[in-house]
Amino acid sequence: MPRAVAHLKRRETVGPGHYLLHLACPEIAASAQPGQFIHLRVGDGTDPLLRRPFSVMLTNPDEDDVQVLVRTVGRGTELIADHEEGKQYDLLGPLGHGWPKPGPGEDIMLVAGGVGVAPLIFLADSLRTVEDRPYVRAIFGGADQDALVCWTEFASRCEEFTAVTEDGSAGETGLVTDVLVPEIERDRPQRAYACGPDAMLAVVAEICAGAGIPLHVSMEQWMGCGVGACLGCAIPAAEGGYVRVCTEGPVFDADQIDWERMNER
Amino acid sequence: MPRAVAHLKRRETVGPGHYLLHLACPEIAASAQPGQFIHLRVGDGTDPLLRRPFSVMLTNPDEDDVQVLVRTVGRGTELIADHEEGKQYDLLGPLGHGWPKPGPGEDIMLVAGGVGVAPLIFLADSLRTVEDRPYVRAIFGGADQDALVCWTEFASRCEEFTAVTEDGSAGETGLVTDVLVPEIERDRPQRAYACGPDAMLAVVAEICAGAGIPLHVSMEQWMGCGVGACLGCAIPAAEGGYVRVCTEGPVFDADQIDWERMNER
Amino acid sequence: MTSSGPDLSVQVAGIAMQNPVMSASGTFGYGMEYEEYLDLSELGAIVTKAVTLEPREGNPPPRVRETPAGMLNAIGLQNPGARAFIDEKLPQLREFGVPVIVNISGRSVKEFAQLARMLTVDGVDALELNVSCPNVEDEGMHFGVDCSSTGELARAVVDSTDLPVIVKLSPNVTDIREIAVAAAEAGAHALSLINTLLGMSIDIDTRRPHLGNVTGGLSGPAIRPVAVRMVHEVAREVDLPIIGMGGIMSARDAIEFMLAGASAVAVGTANFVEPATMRDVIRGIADYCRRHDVARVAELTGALRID
Amino acid sequence: MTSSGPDLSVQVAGIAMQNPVMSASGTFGYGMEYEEYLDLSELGAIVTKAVTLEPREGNPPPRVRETPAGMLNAIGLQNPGARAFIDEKLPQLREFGVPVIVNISGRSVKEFAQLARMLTVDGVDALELNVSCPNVEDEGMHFGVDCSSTGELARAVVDSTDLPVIVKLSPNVTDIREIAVAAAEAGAHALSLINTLLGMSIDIDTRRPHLGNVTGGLSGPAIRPVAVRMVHEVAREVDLPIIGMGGIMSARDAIEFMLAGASAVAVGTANFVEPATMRDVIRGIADYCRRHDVARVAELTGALRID
Ligand SMILES: Cc1cc2nc3c(=O)[nH]c(=O)nc-3n(C[C@H](O)[C@H](O)[C@H](O)COP(=O)(O)OP(=O)(O)OC[C@H]3O[C@@H](n4cnc5c(N)ncnc54)[C@H](O)[C@@H]3O)c2cc1C
Ligand SMILES: Cc1cc2nc3c(=O)[nH]c(=O)nc-3n(C[C@H](O)[C@H](O)[C@H](O)COP(=O)(O)OP(=O)(O)OC[C@H]3O[C@@H](n4cnc5c(N)ncnc54)[C@H](O)[C@@H]3O)c2cc1C
Ligand SMILES: Cc1cc2nc3c(=O)[nH]c(=O)nc-3n(C[C@H](O)[C@H](O)[C@H](O)COP(=O)(O)O)c2cc1C
Ligand SMILES: Cc1cc2nc3c(=O)[nH]c(=O)nc-3n(C[C@H](O)[C@H](O)[C@H](O)COP(=O)(O)O)c2cc1C
Ligand code: FES
Ligand code: FES
Repeated sequence: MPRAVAHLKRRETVGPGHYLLHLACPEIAASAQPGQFIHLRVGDGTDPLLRRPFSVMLTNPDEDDVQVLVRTVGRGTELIADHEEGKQYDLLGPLGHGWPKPGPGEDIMLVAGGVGVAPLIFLADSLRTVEDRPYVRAIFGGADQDALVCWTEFASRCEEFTAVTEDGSAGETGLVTDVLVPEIERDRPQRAYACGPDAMLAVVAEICAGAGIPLHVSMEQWMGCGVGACLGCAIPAAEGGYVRVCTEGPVFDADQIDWERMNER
Repeated sequence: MPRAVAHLKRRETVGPGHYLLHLACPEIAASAQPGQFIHLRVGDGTDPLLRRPFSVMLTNPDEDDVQVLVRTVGRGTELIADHEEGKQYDLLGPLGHGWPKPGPGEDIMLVAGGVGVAPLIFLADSLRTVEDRPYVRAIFGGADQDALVCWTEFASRCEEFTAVTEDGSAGETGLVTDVLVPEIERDRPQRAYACGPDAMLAVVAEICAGAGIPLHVSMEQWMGCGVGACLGCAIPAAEGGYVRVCTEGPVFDADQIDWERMNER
Repeated sequence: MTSSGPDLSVQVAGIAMQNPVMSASGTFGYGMEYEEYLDLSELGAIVTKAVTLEPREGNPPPRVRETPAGMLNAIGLQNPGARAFIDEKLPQLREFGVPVIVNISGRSVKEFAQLARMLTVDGVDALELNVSCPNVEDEGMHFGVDCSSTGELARAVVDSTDLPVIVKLSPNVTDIREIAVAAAEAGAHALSLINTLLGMSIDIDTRRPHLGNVTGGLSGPAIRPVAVRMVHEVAREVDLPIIGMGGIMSARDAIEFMLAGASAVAVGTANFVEPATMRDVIRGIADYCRRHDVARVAELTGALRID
Repeated sequence: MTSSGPDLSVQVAGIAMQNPVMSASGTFGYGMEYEEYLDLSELGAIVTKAVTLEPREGNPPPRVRETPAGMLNAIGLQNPGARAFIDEKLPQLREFGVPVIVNISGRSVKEFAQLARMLTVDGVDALELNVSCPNVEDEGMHFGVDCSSTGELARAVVDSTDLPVIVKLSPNVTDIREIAVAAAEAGAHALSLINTLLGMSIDIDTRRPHLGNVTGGLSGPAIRPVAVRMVHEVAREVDLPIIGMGGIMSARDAIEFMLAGASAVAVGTANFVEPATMRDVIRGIADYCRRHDVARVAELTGALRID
C-alpha cells in the first residue's frame, strides 16, 4: 500500500529558506525510484488542508533514510521549516512515474533549476551503481548562489558539472539555457533530463527538440489527491487534452507536453 | 496595553486530560486579579481560528510565573496539550472583572466544580495575605476523583475543605450541592463564590438565594473577541436583555443573572 | 459488523446501501484510483466523476488551489464520455459489489435525457444529475439555479430511465428549498446537496486568478456550515431522502448532516487529505451509534432537537 | 507616511479616507473596545455595529461558534438604539478623527428612512444599509435577496439623508449582480460586500444546534473565496465604489479584494483573532505598493489581469 509514516530524524538548513529533511521511512527508502514523489500531510488539521508533493532526493535503504529537499514558499513549507525533530508525517508514496533509465553507457545531460535539482540528484545517484554506467554531465542554474542548494551532492554524482547563476554570484553568469546550447554544440548528449521552473523547461524542450535530443522532464502542478482521482494536476498534452502530473507524470517525455499551451499562463 | 507574550516554561499533567501550564509572563503575573482571564491564541493560523479564554489559576510576580489549568475538550485544548516547552503564546489579558473581595474576617464559602476550581484557587490564594483574613471553607466536586484536579492546591489554601464526587471515588458521594446545603445549615457563610458548569451554578444560586447568602459566580460562554466588541458572549441578565461575560463578567453577582433563561438550553 | 452492532444499512431512493457513506462525485475518480488505500467493498456506494455524452477535455490549469480550510477546483467535467465509461470503467466499478451511482452532466435537457437512456444499463444503480455545475451554461441554460429548468430537466431524466434519479442541488441560490421542491415535483427520487460554492482567488504578485478558469467551486470543511444549513432547510420542506455533503472530514461531521436531515452522506475533498476517510467515517458512525444506543443509523436522520 | 511613500488615500462615495482599511460592522463594537490595542486614528474609517430605531436585546446564547477557518454568529442586532447611539457613542467615536460610517438596520422601509433622518447628524460620515441581515424578516420582507425590495429601500434612504449611502449586500443570493444593479439604480453611492453566509452547526452529543438562534452568519477566512468572487462579479457590472470584505486576515487578502475590484476593504472576524489586524493590513498594503512600484493604492482597484 503506497502509504507510510515517516519520522523527521534531522532537518538541515542547506541555504536561505531551503531545508533538507532526513526522514526515517523504511517503505519509501526501499521502494522509491528516482523521479517519484511523496504526498505529505503537513499538519493534522485544516491548516493547511491538502497534502503537499515533494520529490525524493535520495534514499538509503540500509538506514531507512529518505532525503527530501524543501524550499519555503508558503504556509505548508514554512510549517515544515519549523517542525521539530521527531515530528511524524503521514505520507502517500512513492507516487507517479520516475525517470526512464538511460541506455548503457549513454552520454546524458541533466539540467536542473533551483529545487528542481532534487529528483536529478536521485537519478545521478542511481546511475552510479549500474553496469556500463552512462557519462553524466550536469548544468545547475539558479537566480544566485543561494539557489544552488545541495550542489555538492549533485556535482559529486556527475562526471561534469557546470553551475550558472543569473547574477553571476556563482559559476557562469546567465540562464541554464545559455550554458546548455554551447554544451550541446561542444558534445551532443544522447539523452537529456530536466527539472525546474516551467519557463526553463519550455526553453530546454525547445533546444533539445531542435537538436533532436530525447528529453525527459519532471513537471509540477498544483495537486489535489496525488493519486489520479481528482484531475486537478492536469497539464496540456501534445496530443490534445490533458495529462495528470501525479499519475502519467511527474516525469514526461518532453514531446508529450504541449509547451505552447503550457506557456499561455 | 492588555496583551502579552507568554512562554510555556513547563506543562504538567495533573490528571487525565488535565494540564497545568506554567507560563512565563511578567505582565500577567504582575497585574492579573483573581477571577480574571486571558484570551490565548492557540496557533498562528486558522486552525483553530479564534482565541480561547482561560482563567488565571495562580500568579507569582516574583518569578513572572502564571499558572493556567487546562482541560482538553476539543481542538484548541488538545493542541495545547501537545505543545512543547518553549512554545510562545500571544495573549490578551488580564481581561474581565474578577471576584469582589470579601469583607474583613468574613466567613466565606467557595464552591468549585471541575476546572472551575482554577479561579477559586487564585481567590483563596490572594486571601492568604490580607489582614484580618476571612475564614475560607471550600467544596470541590466532580464526576470522579480524576475530575478533582489540583485539589491539594485548593485545599491547602482553605481553612476547611470538602471533596465530593458523583461516583464516590473520592470524598463524599453526590453533587457539590448535596454538601453545600448541610454545610450552610451547620454554619451559614456570609458570602459565597462559585465556578463550575452552568447547571451547578444555577442550583448553587438557588440555594444561596434561598439562604440569603450573597453569591458571586464566574460564568463561561463562547467568546469571539474577549474585549466586549462582538456581543458574542452574552448571557441573560436578570434585569432583561443580556450581559457580556468577557466585559461585565466573567464574575457576576448571582442576582445579575436570569437563571431561568440560562436554563432554557 | 457483529450481529449485536448497530444496523448501519440505509435505503436511499430504493438503493440498498450497507451503510450511509459514499464518495462525492469528482473526488474519487472511478473508484479504482483509491483501491490501494481502502477496501471499496466496505463503502455504502460509489458515486462517479461526472460523465457526459461526448468526451470532454476539461479546463486549462491550474485547476485546483487551496483556500482556508477548503479548496477551489475548476476541473471542467473532464471525462472520457458515456461510451468509454460504460465500456472501460463500469465493468471494473461493478467488481467492488457496492451500488454505483453515475453522476451525469449535459448541455441541454435533451442531452441529459439521452445520457440517462444510455446509462440505464446493468451495473448502474442510480443517476445523479449534476444540474449545478458552474460550467453548464451552454444553450443559454443555467440549470440548478432556477426552478423551472431544474424541474424540466429532472422530469426529462425521470422519463428516460427506470433507475432512481438523484438531483444534485447547487448552493449558489437564494432559496434552495424552491429548487428542491421543483425537483421533487418533477419526480426525483432523492436529492443530494451541496455542490460547491462558486469562489475565486487571486495571486497578488502576478495579479492573475489562481485558477486557469478564473472562478471555481469551493469545497471542504470551510463550506460545511452552509451545507448543514441547507440540508436542514430542505429536509424540513421536502419529503425526499437527502444525501448530504460538504466538508465532511470525520464521523462527527457525517452525523451532523444526518441529524440535520440527511439519510446518507458523501465524502469529497477529505478523500484527498486522507484516502481512508470513508472507512474511518463508517467506523466512527458505528461507534457513535453504540455509545448513544442507536440501534439503526437511520434513526439519526433528522433527529436534531430544536425547541 | 513619508512624502516619498505610496499614497494610500482613497475616496469612497465622497468619503475621504487616509487609507482603504476600515472595520466591518459588528466586529469592532463602537471602536472604543479596541482603543487599547491599536491607534484608531490610523484607520481609514470606522464602521459601527448595526444601529436600530429602538434598542434591541439580541438573540439568546450561544451566539458564536467556531467552524473550520470561520465562525458562525447570531448576535441578532443587539444595540442600544439610535438615540442612545447618538448621545453616548457618537461623541466618543468622533474623537478618533476618522470617518464614521453607521451601519443601520430596520424592520421596514419606513423604519430605515426614519433612522437615516435621525442619523443625519454631525459626526456621521455615511450610512451603511444592513439590508442583508438574516433576521430582518419582519413585515413579510426579506430585504437584500430580491431586487425590488433592495431598490425600494435604498431609494427611501437616499431620499431621507444627504449622507453618502452604502448598501451592504447579502451573499445568500443566486445573482448578486442583480441586487447590486438595483441598489445602484436606486441611487446608492457605494456597495459593501459581503455580509455573512447563512450557516449552521450541530452538537452531535446533545443533538441541538450550537447556536441559540439555530442558524447564524458564517464569516472569516473560510468565506474569502466566495467574497472575492462576488466583488469581482459586481465590479464588472456596476460602476459604484465597492468596499470588499469577507475573511480578510492580512494585507495579502486585502490586496486580493482590491485587485478584484474593491476601492476599500473592511476587516471583521480577524479583529477577534488579532486586534491589531487593521494596523498590520495598512502597513502591509504600503509595503506591497512600495515593492511593486504602486504610487497610489487606488491603482490596485480592479487591476486583476485576465486574458
Ligand atoms: C511532483 C512535484 C514535486 C515537487 N518536488 C518538490 C521538491 O522536491 N522540493 C520543493 O521544495 N518543492 C517541490 N514541489 C513544490 C511543492 O509541492 C510546493 O512548493 C509546496 O506544495 C508549496 O506548499 P506551501 O504550502 O508552502 O505553498 P502555498 O502557500 O500553498 O503556495 C505557495 C506557492 O507555492 C507553489 N505551489 C504550492 N503548491 C504547489 C504544488 N502542489 N505544485 C506546484 N507548486 C506549488 C505555488 O506557486 C504557490 O504560489 C514539488 C511539486 C510537485 C508537483
Ligand atoms: C471566562 C472563561 C474562563 C475559562 N477558564 C477555563 C479554565 O481555566 N480552564 C479550562 O480548561 N477551561 C476554561 N474555560 C473554557 C475554555 O475556554 C474552553 O474549554 C476552550 O475554549 C475549549 O476550546 P477547544 O478548542 O478545546 O474546544 P472546542 O473544540 O472549541 O469546543 C469543545 C467544547 O468546549 C466548550 N467550549 C469551547 N469554547 C468555549 C468557550 N469559549 N467558553 C466556554 N466553553 C467553551 C464547548 O462546550 C465545546 O463544545 C473558560 C471559559 C471562559 C469563558
Ligand atoms: C475536484 C472536485 C471535482 C468535482 N467534480 C464534480 C462532478 O464532476 N460532479 C458533481 O456533481 N460534483 C463534483 N464535485 C463536487 C463534490 O461532489 C461535492 O459536492 C463538493 O465537493 C462538496 O463536498 P466536499 O466538501 O466533501 O468536497 C467536485 C468536487 C471537487 C473538489
Ligand atoms: C459577530 C459579528 C457581528 C456582525 N454584525 C453585523 C452587523 O451588525 N451589521 C452588518 O452589516 N454586518 C455584521 N456582521 C458582518 C460583518 O460586518 C462582515 O460583513 C462579515 O463578518 C464578513 O467579514 P469577515 O469575514 O471579515 O468577518 C457581523 C459579523 C460578525 C462576525
Ligand atoms: S492530483 Fe488529483 S489527479 Fe493528480
Ligand atoms: S466575547 Fe466579544 S463581547 Fe464578549
